[in-house]
Amino acid sequence: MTAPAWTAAEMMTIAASRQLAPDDVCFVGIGAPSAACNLARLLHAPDIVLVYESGTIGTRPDVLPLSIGDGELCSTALTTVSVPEMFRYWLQAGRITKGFLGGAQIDRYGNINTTVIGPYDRPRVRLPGGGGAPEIASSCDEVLVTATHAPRTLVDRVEFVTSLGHGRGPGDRRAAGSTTVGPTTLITDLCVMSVDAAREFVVESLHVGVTRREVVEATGWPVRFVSDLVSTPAPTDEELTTLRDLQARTERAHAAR
Amino acid sequence: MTAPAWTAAEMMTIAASRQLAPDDVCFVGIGAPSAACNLARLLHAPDIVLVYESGTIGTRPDVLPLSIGDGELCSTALTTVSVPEMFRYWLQAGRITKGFLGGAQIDRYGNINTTVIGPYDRPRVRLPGGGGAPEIASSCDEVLVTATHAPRTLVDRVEFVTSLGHGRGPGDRRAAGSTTVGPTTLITDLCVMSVDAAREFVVESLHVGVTRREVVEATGWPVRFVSDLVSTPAPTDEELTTLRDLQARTERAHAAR
Amino acid sequence: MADIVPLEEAILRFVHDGDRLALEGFTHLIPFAAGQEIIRQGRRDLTLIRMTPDLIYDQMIGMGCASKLIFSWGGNPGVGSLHRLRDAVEHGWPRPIELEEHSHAAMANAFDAGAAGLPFAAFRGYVGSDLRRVNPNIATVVCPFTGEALAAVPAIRPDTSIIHAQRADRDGNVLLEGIVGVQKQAVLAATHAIVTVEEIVDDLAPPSVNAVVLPTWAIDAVCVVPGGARPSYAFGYYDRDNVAYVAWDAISRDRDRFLSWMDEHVFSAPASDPAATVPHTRELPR
Amino acid sequence: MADIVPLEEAILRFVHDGDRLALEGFTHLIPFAAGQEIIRQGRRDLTLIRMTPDLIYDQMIGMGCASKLIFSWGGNPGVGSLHRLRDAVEHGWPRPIELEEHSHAAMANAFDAGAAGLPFAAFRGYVGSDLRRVNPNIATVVCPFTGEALAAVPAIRPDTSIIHAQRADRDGNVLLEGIVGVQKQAVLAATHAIVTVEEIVDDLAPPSVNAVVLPTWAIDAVCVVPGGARPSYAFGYYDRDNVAYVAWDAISRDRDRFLSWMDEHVFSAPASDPAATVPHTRELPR
Repeated sequence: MTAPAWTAAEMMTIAASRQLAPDDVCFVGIGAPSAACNLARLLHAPDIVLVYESGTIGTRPDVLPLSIGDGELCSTALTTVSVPEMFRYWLQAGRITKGFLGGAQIDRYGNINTTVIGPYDRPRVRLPGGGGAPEIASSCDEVLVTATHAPRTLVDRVEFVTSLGHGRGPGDRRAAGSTTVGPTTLITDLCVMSVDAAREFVVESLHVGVTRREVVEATGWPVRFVSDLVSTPAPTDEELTTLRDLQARTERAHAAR
Repeated sequence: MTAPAWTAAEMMTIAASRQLAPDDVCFVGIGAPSAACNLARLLHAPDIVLVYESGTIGTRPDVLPLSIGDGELCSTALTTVSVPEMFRYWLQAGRITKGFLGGAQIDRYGNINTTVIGPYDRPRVRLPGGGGAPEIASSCDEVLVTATHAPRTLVDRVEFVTSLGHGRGPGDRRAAGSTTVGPTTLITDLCVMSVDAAREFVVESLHVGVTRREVVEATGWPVRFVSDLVSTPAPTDEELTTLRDLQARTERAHAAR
Repeated sequence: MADIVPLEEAILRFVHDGDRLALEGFTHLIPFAAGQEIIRQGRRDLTLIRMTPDLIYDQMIGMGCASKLIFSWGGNPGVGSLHRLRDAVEHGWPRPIELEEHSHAAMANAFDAGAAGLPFAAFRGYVGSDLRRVNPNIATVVCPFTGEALAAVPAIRPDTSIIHAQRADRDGNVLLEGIVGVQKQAVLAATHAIVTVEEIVDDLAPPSVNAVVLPTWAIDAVCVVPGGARPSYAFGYYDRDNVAYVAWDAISRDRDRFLSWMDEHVFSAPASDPAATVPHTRELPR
Repeated sequence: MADIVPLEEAILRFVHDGDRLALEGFTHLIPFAAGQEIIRQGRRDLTLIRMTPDLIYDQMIGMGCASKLIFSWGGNPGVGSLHRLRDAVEHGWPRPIELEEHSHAAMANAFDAGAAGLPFAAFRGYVGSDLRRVNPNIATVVCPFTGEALAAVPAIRPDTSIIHAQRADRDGNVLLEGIVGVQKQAVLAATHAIVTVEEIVDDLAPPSVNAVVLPTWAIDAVCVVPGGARPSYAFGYYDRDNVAYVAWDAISRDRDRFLSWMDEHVFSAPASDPAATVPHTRELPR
């Protein structure tokens, strides 16, 4: 088939944006989540509340931030609070409906490693660390995960559980002391997966032009597919145009500085 | 002797103001402490930092507040913080050098009752309660106490310890878990008392025109006097004029509302 | 998202007999109009929570709305006693009231813990105080690192909190400034929150990006009640009516005089009449 | 009362070998100039504390100033790794560095506890995280009322905290606004505090009575360092230099290139030369 008129990264961002409802309160990370959240705001969820861990609440950036604490986030926010208040009054208190997480390693149960590859005391790769993730994973009503689909990222078992997903299956999350739902959806550049009864990510829709085999080869565990597997709806013109305009504005703004 | 050219209440306020140093950070209560602190600020301690429990820090009111949270306190403050921040970051953290307390009952050890007269469950008189006092008593470097001198106020033993002074003597305060000095000075309309080695208030100076006998009769415990008892210096013209101007401004301002 | 509704409707929807209720305001921005609407609606068996119960709680207690009070300082600021509170505690009139008594530090920490979704607050307090003896809700926790024993109190989690603020925008976002007490914490600690405001504006125009702003989605109802904090004050809008506070002392000392004052100033004044929300300044004897 | 002094003097007086040091700033208002002065003064064996160690800590670690890092996220925001930090952790160059690793929630609570004078902070966190396994400073406290087990971490109490702010008045009172991170907490948690500011003004003129203001008596030194937060930004003064952050990735990947960059941009630029405080925007390859 001919190449689609969009990139895999665009498809991932658009698929992620569709996961967001107009009344969501989102804890937004940098990168794909930030693009997806702001795309949703510019499309079907104009009143969605975007919260960044730097303390900005109800932010409406015209361009995407490069860092979690860009001035744009603050100047377009309803209000900006201290970081302790953000983590205590807003995240811990259970006011966030959806949190976005990514990571260097993600396993089938949505456990995420952003700490270290190799032994903790003698790491092969020292990653940036947990940041807000451990408590985003446990305090948000629901967690959405995004990742570029590759075997080294979607691994059979994370080497270090920075942020708890579903442990090793049903009951583990509750046993660890969590009362929230945890990861429900994994959005990649190949497909959308959702958590099934075994608390495992299974593929529910393939992006246009992606085959089952490509997904199997790019996944570090023996990935399963739902019986009623569907095709992810292609990006609409409006979705693509809005996303590209946002990214063009962003590039112009950051290059100017 | 002829009546002095000032009232006993004025003498008390002026004597209290003299206890304050230019570099003090004071936790100020309403009434006599507020007058004393602002008098000190207008006289010998222009840079004294006045903190009110309503959250105002570095306040410089032109007129005395009627309540602990008058707008005048806020509009003349360096900054105004929330009440939790006031009690956590400023009082509990040990940033206050001197706290002022008063009470319905005060005993020789500086223990203070502002809770109840009679049994707690069947009170004869229900007093307003502790408010900020229990932690002012334990967290300020030093506590100053003011009271109108009367046997029902300066009692042999408080019926309820709302705020700890020195317990029943040396060592009690430390045993209760306090690391601060506690009450050091009691300023009344008759005299100034200071805490001695037995942790008991003893009279160190009598206000002009006041006799030992008057103090003995107005004190609910067998009051002692230091051997080198002196006379409290009479109010200076500057002290009296400044205090009266402050109070006149205050009366005009409050009557106008 | 907060609904912008009349005060009567907000109270009907979010204040019920038996509720745990916090009307907060530390001298400033006290929600008098909302409290008087609760009195008019005849609510009963309320647990009233507030650091500084003052005249509005004196009125609610005197009218028999409350069966319990959680507080740290119950007086008429700068004046003296709350006589209706004292009558309830000392003589059970019009009904007995249970007290859960704390210090300001404890209440402030407990509201903070409630806002943070924590079950308790630890702080350095109640050192040598008899309040520990009479309040079973004062416990001890030990620091796992230093071994220091600290006081602990349960988080405050009201069913409904009510505050008064300077203004809201048309989406129901609320701004308050000046002496802000524990109002943000009270709102965030509660299951439901009502905010009465002086006015609705097109643009909240916070004076600082870090001003105290409560997002509409953290609030249930916003009610426009100009003067709704009188006789307390609203920084930037009107001053405290100190005369009314002084006058309350005589009004509240006598049961009959209290009742007839309430009849004249609260029951004959519907909340929808804006002037009725400022009875003190209109009618108080001077 | 804070002294208004040159940056060199403030660092000489309040930063010593072996100190526990927090240079805070959450993306915004990062005290770069102060960190570079510490490098120039050759401090060693520092315990560096910060939620988000970024380029300035990468520089300090790469120059061998630190023996320990207490942190929660160590990356180049929006770009990738901190290569000097990684080199120290993975290969012990120029010296090994001990890590005490937390989550943001833990660090934010620990700074808050430090500011409040408490020995520890309790929060709902580290649920199922392996960080508990590798960090002995993560403990458990049990709520005395509900029995819930919560995570606990020790309060952060730096010997000295350093922040950058928009302005100070002539008495040394400091105002910061915008994204304020944990800077207020870092200052109040520390034994000593240094604040570098963009400018000294006659009147602080806070935009709101509740703006973030630090009284002069809670600070030791104020230093005027215009551009002292570059390449991060100062809300209302200058924007973030995103190009410099991107460029740092290549500079910092290679030890020699890093050292020659430091030599040119930090060691040859005394802090008293205002232009020297903004080396990134002058010199970075684009």
